[in-house]
Amino acid sequence: MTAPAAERSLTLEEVGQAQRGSRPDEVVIAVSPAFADPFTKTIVEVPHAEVIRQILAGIEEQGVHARMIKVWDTADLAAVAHIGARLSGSGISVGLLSRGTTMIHQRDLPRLSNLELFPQSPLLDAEVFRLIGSNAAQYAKGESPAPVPTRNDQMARPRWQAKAALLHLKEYECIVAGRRPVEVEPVISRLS
Amino acid sequence: MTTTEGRRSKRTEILEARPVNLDGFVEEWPEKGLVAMESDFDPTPSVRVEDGRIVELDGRARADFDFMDTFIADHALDVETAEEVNAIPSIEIARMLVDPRATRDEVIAVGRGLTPAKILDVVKLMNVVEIMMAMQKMRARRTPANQAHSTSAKDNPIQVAADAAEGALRGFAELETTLGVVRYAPLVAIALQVGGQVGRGGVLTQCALEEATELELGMRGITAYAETISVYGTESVFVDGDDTPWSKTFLAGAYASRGIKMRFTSGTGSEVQMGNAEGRSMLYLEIRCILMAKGAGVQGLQNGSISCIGVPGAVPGGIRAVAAENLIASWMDLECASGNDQSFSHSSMRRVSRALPQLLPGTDFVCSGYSGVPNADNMFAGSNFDVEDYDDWNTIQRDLQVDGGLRHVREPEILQVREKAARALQAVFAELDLPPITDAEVEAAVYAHGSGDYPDRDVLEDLKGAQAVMDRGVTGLDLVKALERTGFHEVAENLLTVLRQRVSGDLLQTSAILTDDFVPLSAINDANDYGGPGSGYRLEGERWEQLKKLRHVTSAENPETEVS
Amino acid sequence: MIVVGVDIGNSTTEACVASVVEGRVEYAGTALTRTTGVKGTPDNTEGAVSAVRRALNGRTPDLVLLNEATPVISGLAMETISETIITESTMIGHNPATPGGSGIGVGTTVSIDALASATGPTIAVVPAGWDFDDVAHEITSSGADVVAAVLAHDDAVLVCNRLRTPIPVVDEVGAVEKVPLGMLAAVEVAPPGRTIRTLSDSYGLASVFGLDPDQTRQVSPVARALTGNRSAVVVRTPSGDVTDRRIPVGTLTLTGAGKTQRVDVDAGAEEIMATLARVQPLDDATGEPGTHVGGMLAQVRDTMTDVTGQPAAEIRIRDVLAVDTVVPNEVRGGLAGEVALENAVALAAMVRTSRSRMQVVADQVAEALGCRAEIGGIEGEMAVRGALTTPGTAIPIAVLDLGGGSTDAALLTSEGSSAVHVARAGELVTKLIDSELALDDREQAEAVKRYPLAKVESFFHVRHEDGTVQFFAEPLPSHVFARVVTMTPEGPAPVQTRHTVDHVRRVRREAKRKVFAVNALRALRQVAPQGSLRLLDFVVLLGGSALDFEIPELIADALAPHGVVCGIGNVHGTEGPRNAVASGLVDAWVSR
Amino acid sequence: MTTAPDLGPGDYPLSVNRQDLLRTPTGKPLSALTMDAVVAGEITAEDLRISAETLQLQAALAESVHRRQLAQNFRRAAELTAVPDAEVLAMYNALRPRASSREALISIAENLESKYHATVCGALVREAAEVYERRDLLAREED
Repeated sequence: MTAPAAERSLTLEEVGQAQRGSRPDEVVIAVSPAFADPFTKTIVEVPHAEVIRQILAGIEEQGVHARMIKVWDTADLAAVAHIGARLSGSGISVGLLSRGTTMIHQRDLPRLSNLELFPQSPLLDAEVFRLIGSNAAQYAKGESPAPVPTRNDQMARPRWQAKAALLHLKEYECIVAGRRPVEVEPVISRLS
Repeated sequence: MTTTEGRRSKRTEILEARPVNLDGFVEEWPEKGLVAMESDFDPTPSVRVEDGRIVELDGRARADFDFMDTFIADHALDVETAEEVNAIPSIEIARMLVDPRATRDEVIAVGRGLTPAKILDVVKLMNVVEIMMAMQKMRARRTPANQAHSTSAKDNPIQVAADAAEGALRGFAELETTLGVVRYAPLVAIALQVGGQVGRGGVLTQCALEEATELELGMRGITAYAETISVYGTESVFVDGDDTPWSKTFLAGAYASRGIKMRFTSGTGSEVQMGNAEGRSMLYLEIRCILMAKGAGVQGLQNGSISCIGVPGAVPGGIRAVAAENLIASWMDLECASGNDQSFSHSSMRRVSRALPQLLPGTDFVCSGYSGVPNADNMFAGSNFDVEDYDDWNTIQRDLQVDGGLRHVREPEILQVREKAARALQAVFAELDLPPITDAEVEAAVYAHGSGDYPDRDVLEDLKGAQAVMDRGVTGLDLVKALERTGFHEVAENLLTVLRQRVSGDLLQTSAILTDDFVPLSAINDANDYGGPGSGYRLEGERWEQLKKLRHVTSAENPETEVS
Repeated sequence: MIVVGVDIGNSTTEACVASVVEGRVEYAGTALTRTTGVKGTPDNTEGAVSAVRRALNGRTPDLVLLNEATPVISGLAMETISETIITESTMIGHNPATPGGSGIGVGTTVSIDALASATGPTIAVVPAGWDFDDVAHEITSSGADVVAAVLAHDDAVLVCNRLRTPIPVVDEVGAVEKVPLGMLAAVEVAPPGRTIRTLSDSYGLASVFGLDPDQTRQVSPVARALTGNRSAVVVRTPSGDVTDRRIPVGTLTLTGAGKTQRVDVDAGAEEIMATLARVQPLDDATGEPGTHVGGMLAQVRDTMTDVTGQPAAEIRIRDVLAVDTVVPNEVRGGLAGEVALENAVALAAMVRTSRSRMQVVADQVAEALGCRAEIGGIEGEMAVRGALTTPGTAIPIAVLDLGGGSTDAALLTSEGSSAVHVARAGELVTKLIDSELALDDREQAEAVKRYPLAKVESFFHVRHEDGTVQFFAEPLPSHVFARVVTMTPEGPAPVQTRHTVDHVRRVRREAKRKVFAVNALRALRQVAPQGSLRLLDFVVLLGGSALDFEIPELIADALAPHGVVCGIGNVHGTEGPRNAVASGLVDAWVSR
Repeated sequence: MTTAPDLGPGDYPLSVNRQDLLRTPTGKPLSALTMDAVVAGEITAEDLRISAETLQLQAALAESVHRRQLAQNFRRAAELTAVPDAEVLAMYNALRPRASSREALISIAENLESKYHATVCGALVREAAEVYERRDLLAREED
């Protein structure tokens, strides 16, 4: 009786140079250069459309507003997330790499620190992305969410370490040095 | 007939289900450094000396040197011989490495002046069997050894003590621990030291932590050596790790100044993993690490890809490159703790084949962390081998007549040292006013497998106790006193003897370990003298008799019984 | 000569070194260590010796004086005595953080995939696995008159935002498949910051479901259970109900003053303590075998047998302290992990024996230190003597020693002295905090007990529980961001709770008041002349808990109406509330 | 400080073959470090440290087996025996990339050279200052 998971596509339409937000109730989602184009899914093939849809849903469910930016001149997760946090009206951001590695960041934190880090991209599924969005929104509201449970798998190394390195290298290829972050409108279309 | 689309053969289904297909494999991408050791993008060897200074290294002029080039040129290479030895054809040097008639000293003398690209050029000529041949000769210490990880998923000190004792008894020369909750470190480091000295007097221990705490525990004599001092092969990755060759060199001096044995850590794949390989092959960059370590004057190196093993493991020829990096560390006259210390494959066959290039020729430490606890308790994120592989390891040693540093020990002896370790720790904790260890915990320690088999500790009290150890300035000497006062005289003597070694500095020399008689055994008094068949370290005599023993061997005298 | 007074307490052993020259005492150092073994048993030697060694700091002792410590063991048990049960899935009242829409919707429950055939006002029931976009689409396109929805996932706002007309939606209903279908039901959601009005009111329910007076009486527990929620679902089933029943947890038999009284533990703390007062002084207490209480008391007795060698039959429980508390427990029959605050009774019991083995300790200490060691006196009297060195005190004086294992009261008048021990305190407070806040983490509960609270409002400032703000130059660690924290000496430590600072503070203070203040009054009454607190002039607080940041104030507040001067001891004007017994031993020896 | 006697591989291990040369920083011979002495409280943690002289001996040994860099490390270590733990760690942290200005590094070198007579270590720090400047690894204004 469960409805089959629908297939969706994601396009990020550029709106203009990213500005610092003023709404205290917004969370910025900051993605890396290759996110949604040319890559379309995470290391374990969760479609980027679903990743963004779930994070947005997690934020919306908490009654918080979301804004999305694409960072062009770095593919370092901490840097991507921190840029997002500094542009965020609440100071809270969710930073994402194309392979799925995710971080919740806050404006006043040192760049290399974070609120929550999900380093093992192979273990992140739609449900986790929803929780990440929800937690980011709760931080923005000044609430104290329980951290999203992190998972661990010792055998992730033999299976995913090299693919992660490859994806990382590909992502670096997409860096446009000197290009400022751009505000984007996520357009999610249903294919089936 | 035509095949039906989507239908698979039963054989394919069976092959698909094999564990090896859970491992990840990728194509090479040499432009980005995702390649083991054969890359068109690695530099061509070259060296030029002017006024006693290297002014060109592997095609780069001094003005263009990054800090790795500078450090290697100024500290690692012998300027006097550089131009001469680099002119020797690579094939000649490769042959010297393999030829038993060229002595270790001769090959090392040539190696002292070689540039990174030249070294790479030499080993590229060698297949994996030749690499093993060379390793057999180039290993610094004549007698091979092994190292264990002794950790606990719950940071339970009693577990660490009992497993350290068992590990030491089974033959590990070094024991390494680390923590889930870092604040637990003082208690776990004490447990490792006490347990280790119960299992076999003279075993050396270390606790992997951030530099300041690790150094402090070492300075106090609670641990005996240090190993997790990471170095990297490109300037950018080195800087990302918040260090430089100079800061690490200074740190090496700091450890030696406190009488603490220390080795660096590096490995293929770390730079490409961090996205900054600068277009060089994994092995080329690792050679730069090895030369950097040599230039720093550190006695040894832990390499063999270590925590990045999934990267070379996924590219063609990657495990050959890993074997080569161990060989080069030995060739550069460094102690080599040769990896095999991280979860590597879902396939048991691959796990073993990955270890053969170190196990067969022997290295200073075949594993720089064989898990002396179940992998679920391994706080280094799992090793290539764990306690459940003990019998397999012993059998492989016996089959091939090679010494991998371990031996089969009968259960009563194991239970006895586990109990003694737990009792000794119980006494030390009571004496030092630390949270008590109950008899039930001691009992659990004797028969346990993993952390789940122990009663839970009062973590809050333990952390207070751990803080008290730091605040009160408890030292290794206090442990000696506590052991002596509580009747563990022999263990106290063992520990005192290990501490006394610090005064002599003998353990600071290359590849040093302590024998059962507390004699320092290093590349000076146990220098590898391999010179072809019949020479060098041979598994024979009393040691071979030890390794013939397994858990179940049918008696020849009375085939209805077993000997063990 | 060098004289060392040693106080072996339940959890700590204190030593106090004095040099005595011609009757003049000069104090020269103190030390504190963990008591080894149960107080009053030979195991104490180790801790005593190490405390003495540390206090001596290299000096050679001539005489060690030990207190006449009697073994004290305490036990702790907590019994939940009420239980809320939902039958036939009549209601959902778990208060999800983000319900959708607002208002009330009344209709028939229909599964989301059967909406097309639904008639009349309908409540959509959505199982797990349904995507929020699909749910919204299905509700909009089915043509059914959907007036409310009940969802398995945390999707209420999402679904609501995607409907043309918002409807009340309750989400995060884990066992949504157990919602009876085809039944009349009501879903109510209040606007943010409000609570529901209709379903939490008996007549509201009666109006919604058209109930007669008998039926209304029957559903009143449902209304009560939903009071204070922001959202709720009530399903009308033939015999569904919410019941709140008492759980019989056994009886406690108290013997003393020539009487034996029995009291049901589920009668609550007040009843237990009143019964206890009637049999004071208590000779023994037993619990009904097979119950938790019985088990706890038996275990205390067994432990005492082990350490003293005294047969179990001779061990007597000499005090019991009962405290009422509430425990958040999952409701049986709930569909969404509903939690009800159930009543519970926490019980502490204390055993002492007359058979002290301090002589053995004294002999062993003498041997280990190579000097004389003797037993110097009863600890209560020594404590009073030590307390009297607090500047500004005079006879008659009462002391309250707030130790880790028991609260001891003693009185010294010109006619003599008397002393009493009552059951343990500190640990009970930790337990109450742990369970009332549902922390399930003793470390955090202990921190809540010991340190003031604050809320981390940004990386650079916290708001303390008293409302003051403190700024930091260095950013605070990220794991405390936006959290309620305890201000420990190592910095802020997070408390894993969704409650506010105010709530946590209230729970903490109430737990301390219930245990310490109540216990203090009880103990003092037992030593006070004619049992009257008004006849006490000075009360001096001693022991580890006297160092707590608010317990002395809570006790002083409780004593104030009785006209008693109460303050924290300051032994010798320098030691604070510590070392009273140890230095009292030395003083007593000198004056002898 | 190169007063070390001529040592060769045959002298190793010093703790076995050349106990006559070994002294603790407090001047005790190795043979004084007995359990009886420990129990009697005659041994302190300071007695279990390595002395600068011993490190020079080990340097000579390393040199005798052609380990030039290892010997140099022991010489730096001999110099650092005089530097307190906290100061050693502070110097290490100052050598991290972008942690110090050129002036700060030079003053560390000067301090090593003048206060501790640590010329080999001083030279290492000076060299670092030079390389860091060239490779843009000195502390930046905005950091």
